[in-house]
Amino acid sequence: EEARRRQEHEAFLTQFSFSLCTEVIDEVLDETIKQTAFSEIQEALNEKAERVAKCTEQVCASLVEETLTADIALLVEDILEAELQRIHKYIK
Amino acid sequence: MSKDSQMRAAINQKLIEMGERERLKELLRAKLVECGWKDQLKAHCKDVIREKGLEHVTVEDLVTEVTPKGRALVPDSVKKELLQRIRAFLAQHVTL
Amino acid sequence: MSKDSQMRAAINQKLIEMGERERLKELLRAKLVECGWKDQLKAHCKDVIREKGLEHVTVEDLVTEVTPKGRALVPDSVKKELLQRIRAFLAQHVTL
Repeated sequence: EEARRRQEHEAFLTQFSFSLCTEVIDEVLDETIKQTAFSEIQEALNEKAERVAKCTEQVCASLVEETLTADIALLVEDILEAELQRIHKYIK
Repeated sequence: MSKDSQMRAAINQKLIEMGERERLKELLRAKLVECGWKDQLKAHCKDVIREKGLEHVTVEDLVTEVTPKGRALVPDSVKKELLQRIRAFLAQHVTL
Repeated sequence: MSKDSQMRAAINQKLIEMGERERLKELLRAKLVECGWKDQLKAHCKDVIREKGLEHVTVEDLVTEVTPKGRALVPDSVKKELLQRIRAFLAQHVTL
């Protein structure tokens, strides 16, 4: 009887150990996968926001540069033209 | 309540009271980092986000997508170690 | 193409498609007149012509000479306003 009880007890512990092990693994994996998925999406969102901010600044800078280049060239041409006219008038 | 379920409840209670359940979880978390599982999971998450496009993925989608691989990637050695530790605890604290 | 250049291309594409790029340039030009940039630059051009002598100055020379000052004279507030406006436009019209 004692041997039988001992055997039953051992069998119970074996079965209990397996189920507890599976339970703990499931719990930890579920938690960790959820946390990792959340933080990876968050990280990707942050990276994207940073990229949008940086690229917007670069686009803005290139727009300013483009406008300045065109406008400075125009301004210079106008001024030189006006100065030449002035000189011609003066010579005449 | 059967004798087995009574026993189960009592052991579970003991595991919680003695903080062993939390320690087991901590041990597993540490092992998952140590064996590279967490890095693999992160890399897999990044792949899925890249493939689907960030704007098309919710946290729930990502969890559903990476869980099968996440489970499959846990090394048997880690599972075995956890089982060993559980068995040792039970052998020490659960008497006939 | 890097992620950054893809993003810049996407932003520019949207700005051009919706005519916002031209509107932004117009806004910048108006602001430059309003803040006295144009007058200051004109004066600077005249100074350079006076210093070098009209007969020694070409359009290219003068452009090269005055461009650094032209850039430096753009007030930060004008650049900031432009940037704000682009941000607002993107927030309202574009899912990047």
